[in-house]
Amino acid sequence: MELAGLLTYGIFFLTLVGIYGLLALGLNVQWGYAGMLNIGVAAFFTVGAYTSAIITTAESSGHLGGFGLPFPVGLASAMALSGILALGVGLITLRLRSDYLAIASIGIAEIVRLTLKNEGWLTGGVRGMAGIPRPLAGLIPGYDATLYLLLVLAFVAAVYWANERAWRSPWGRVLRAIRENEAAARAMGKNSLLFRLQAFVLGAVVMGLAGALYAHFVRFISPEAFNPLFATFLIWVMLIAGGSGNNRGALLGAFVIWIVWSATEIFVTRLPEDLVTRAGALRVLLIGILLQVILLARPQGILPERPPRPERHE
Amino acid sequence: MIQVEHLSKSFGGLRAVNDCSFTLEEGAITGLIGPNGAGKTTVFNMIAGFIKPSGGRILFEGQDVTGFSPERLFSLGIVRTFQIPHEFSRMTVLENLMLVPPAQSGENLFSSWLRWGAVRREERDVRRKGEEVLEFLELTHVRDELAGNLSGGQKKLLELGRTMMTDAKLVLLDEPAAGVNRTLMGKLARMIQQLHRERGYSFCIIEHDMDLIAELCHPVIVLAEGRVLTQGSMESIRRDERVLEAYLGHSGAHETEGAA
Amino acid sequence: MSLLSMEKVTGGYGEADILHDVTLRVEAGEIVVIVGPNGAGKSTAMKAIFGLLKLRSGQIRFDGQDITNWKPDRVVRRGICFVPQTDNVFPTLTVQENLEMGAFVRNDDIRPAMERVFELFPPLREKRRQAAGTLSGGQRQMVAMGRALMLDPKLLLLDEPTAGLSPIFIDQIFQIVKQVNATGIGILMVEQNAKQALAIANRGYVMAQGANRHEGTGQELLADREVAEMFLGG
Amino acid sequence: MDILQLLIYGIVLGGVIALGAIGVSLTFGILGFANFSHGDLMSTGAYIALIFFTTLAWPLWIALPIAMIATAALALAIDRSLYRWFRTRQPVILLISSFGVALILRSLVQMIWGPDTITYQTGIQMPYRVAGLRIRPDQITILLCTIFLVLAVHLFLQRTKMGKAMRAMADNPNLARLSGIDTERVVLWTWVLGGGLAGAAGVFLGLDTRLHPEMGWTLLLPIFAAAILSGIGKPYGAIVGGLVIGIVQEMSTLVIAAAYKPAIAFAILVVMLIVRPTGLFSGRSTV
Repeated sequence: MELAGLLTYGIFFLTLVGIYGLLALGLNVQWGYAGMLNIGVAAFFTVGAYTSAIITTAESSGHLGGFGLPFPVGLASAMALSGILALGVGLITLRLRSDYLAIASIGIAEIVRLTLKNEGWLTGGVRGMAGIPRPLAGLIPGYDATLYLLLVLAFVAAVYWANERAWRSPWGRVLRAIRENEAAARAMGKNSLLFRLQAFVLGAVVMGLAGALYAHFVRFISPEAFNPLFATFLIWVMLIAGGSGNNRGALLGAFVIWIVWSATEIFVTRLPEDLVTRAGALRVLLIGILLQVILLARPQGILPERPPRPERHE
Repeated sequence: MIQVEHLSKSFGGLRAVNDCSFTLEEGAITGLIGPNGAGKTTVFNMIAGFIKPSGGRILFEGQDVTGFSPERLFSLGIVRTFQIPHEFSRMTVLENLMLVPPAQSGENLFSSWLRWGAVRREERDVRRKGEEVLEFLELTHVRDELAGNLSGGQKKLLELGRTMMTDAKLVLLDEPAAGVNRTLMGKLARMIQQLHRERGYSFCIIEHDMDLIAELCHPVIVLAEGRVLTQGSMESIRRDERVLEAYLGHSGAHETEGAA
Repeated sequence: MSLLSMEKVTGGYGEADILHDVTLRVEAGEIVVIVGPNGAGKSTAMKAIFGLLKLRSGQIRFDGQDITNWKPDRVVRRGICFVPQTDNVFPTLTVQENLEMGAFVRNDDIRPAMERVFELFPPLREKRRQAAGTLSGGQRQMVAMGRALMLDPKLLLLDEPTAGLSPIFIDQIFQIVKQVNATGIGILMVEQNAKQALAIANRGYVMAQGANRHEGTGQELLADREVAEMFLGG
Repeated sequence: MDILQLLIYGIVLGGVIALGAIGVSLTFGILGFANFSHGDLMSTGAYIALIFFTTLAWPLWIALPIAMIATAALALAIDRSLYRWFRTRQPVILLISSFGVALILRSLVQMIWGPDTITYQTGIQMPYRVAGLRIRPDQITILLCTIFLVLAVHLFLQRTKMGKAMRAMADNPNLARLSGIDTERVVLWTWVLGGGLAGAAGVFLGLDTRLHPEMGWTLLLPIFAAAILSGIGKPYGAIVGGLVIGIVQEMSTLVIAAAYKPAIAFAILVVMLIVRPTGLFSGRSTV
């Protein structure tokens, strides 16, 4: 590959890592901070992507739309709608044993997936949605992709900052306390439901943001891209590999696992012709085995959780 | 301070607490004793809001607090400890304490994002308070250790220390001396007395160690079979044949009718 | 040679010892009661026999064999059965099934053993198809003891069998203990109801703060004022 | 379509769901975790039967038991190689691991048999017509086999020593250990039973509709809903739960688009969680 091609690929690669990094950061708030099992990351990712797409695209006969509103409005709506969805799920399940949340989150993801496929008037159905505008396009001719990468990275930085501050704040402390021992946290006067709900919604809002950024990046979205494999499972592997409870771990996990994932793609394309059609499954298999190996060998991840050190006072 | 009126609780047909009434006086260290199965822990859990009574009421400073959640009772000034220490194991010892103060402005997510300066100032104060408590508990050397790694005795101290991080009015101690050696027990007793004297906490203590009860508590309430058998000073309790009877068990069926 | 002997057993769950040089023995066919204030380490002593404790020193012998630190299922097979204080039945299983579970390790005909249990506890025969969870407290204790008897143990360990029961049931339980003992089974029992327990015991031990304090026949201990006062400290 | 016709479809589907829910219920009761790989275990069983049933053209009464045994063996192998190591850790780790196992199984199925829809038999079965109702011979087979299997499970749990030990362990694991019950063997049998039933459920699902790598995953939600509806950890309730979910799902097509059938299970689940939030996992502490 020549240098230009490599550079283009690098930008493409890093943009996706950034988007996946956001998803991992969102999941880190839910699982790493608060111990809440969200097996339906895909739902919030999808809602984010489609919301922003519908809000910002020009009119199309294929689906609801034609609002043509600016990108920031799309982004904000995406985050808001994901958050509202999380609020509903959370209100029903967060009082209960964590398995219920896991099961209910799968349910939400399934319903979102069914809606996606069947409500063509809203989402374009299996044909998907095209012509999603990319912000900052044409600002510096020839540098569209680079600019967008910078935008994504700016969001990653902002979310990382917000996550870290939340982790170090009394808010994060209460959340960890609830995760460790809910009865004791309640005896110390902390309203566990309220805090978990906040964490769940916050995580979902970040996932919604990631969805929107993804939609504006690829500019064409269809149900294919939002299957639970890409949009839920990979993110779990990223977070656990990187180190749940550690924001740097979440980002590192996104980076490393995306490399692994991309590498498996290169690997399977070299397989004999007749096997290539089934190669996608092989990649999933490898990632599935990788998760088990991590769980067995290093469950705390590459960068384990570390409690924040309060600043020294003089 | 606390009035327990006709409190009852059954678990699957078994009457753990049966028409139990007593008062915890303000400024007192009240001992709650009784043989196993007397319903002490159940009464305790009902006062702390962890179990809902099936009958009767609990008044705190005249207010009906029956069935309040633990969070709400905490905000009213009722703080409890656990018999088996409920530490937050993957948090440092200092964090375990810093968690406690109620309504910290940094518990609001937006404040911790947008008003970090103010949150930090407050954190400094909370931290100072936490370090004072650690000093009091003589645990300064394990300040940054994960609480899960502490020894059983240290966890017990931490459990007591958490009650010092808030302006409690009534502290409910669930077997503070259980599984604790004599030296540490002496230390705990000293600390409880000091808190009582200097901070004006009222205490209610469930404890099996009668020496500790004798040293700390006045009055002592004796529960047996889910209700109050008697109360008074430890000396008078020791002389009370009925109490001895309750602890040693009655001698046979023929005597039980008179006793009941 | 004693059926069971604990020699200078010291140990606990974690780094802190709960038992200090505890020594006790049970002769074949005896009822031995351990009494003492709450938190004295009575139940812990029983758990030590079942290998559920970390022992730092001391030896536990049963029927001529060293069983120190054996795993629970091995101790069960060897002939000691344990009845916990709470959660001692399978609530959704019927009475009969509870008894069958007691004999899980046996592969021979368990009907004679079950018949003996029913003879000992006639109410259980009538209720044998009823779920154990629906029984009264006293009947549950019968099921719990019956479950333990299904292996024809030589020694039965009872952890506070009367805790939380009303006086009528308490009397019943002590009657049952005597009956079980009459079939030749040794009994080691931790009890809160010291008077009644000592009244039926051959011998008793008083424990306090994880160590032996007094030892004697049931009658001796009952007459000892010092023993009585130990419960209330001072 | 006729309500009675839908009822028949609902009962057939309900039987399949019930077989799956019994397995989920058992693993929850005895091992204490929600097994997210159960649906894909079903798919795997269905595809294994494909070898014997379609490729080798053996009759169902041979192919079905072989598929069940193979699926049980697979479930056992997964337990030995993975779940066993997580058992001493938090149950949530088991759940996450099982989620991964689900994907491993699904991708294996895809790699071996391809991503497309397959049927056991080519050609169209002529449905019987009774009083205006249509019922296919396959559906009758499914119903009879399901009834047979449920009865067999019932007898196993009620009459055999191991079945009783399984119920005992779900009731009170500590007492089971104190009674000398070999808990590892109980776990083994739990997988054998749960896996075998999953295999059968998969085959029946394949007979009723078609085979697809995602067939089991799609049914996971209804299965969980059925298990929760009846009180998870209670294998008998799972049968009732399965029938209710199956029938309501089929009946729902009268009101809403058929594509949303799986969402019905979720709706029932949500209603359950709101109406009876506690006591479902009765006796078990919250994580």
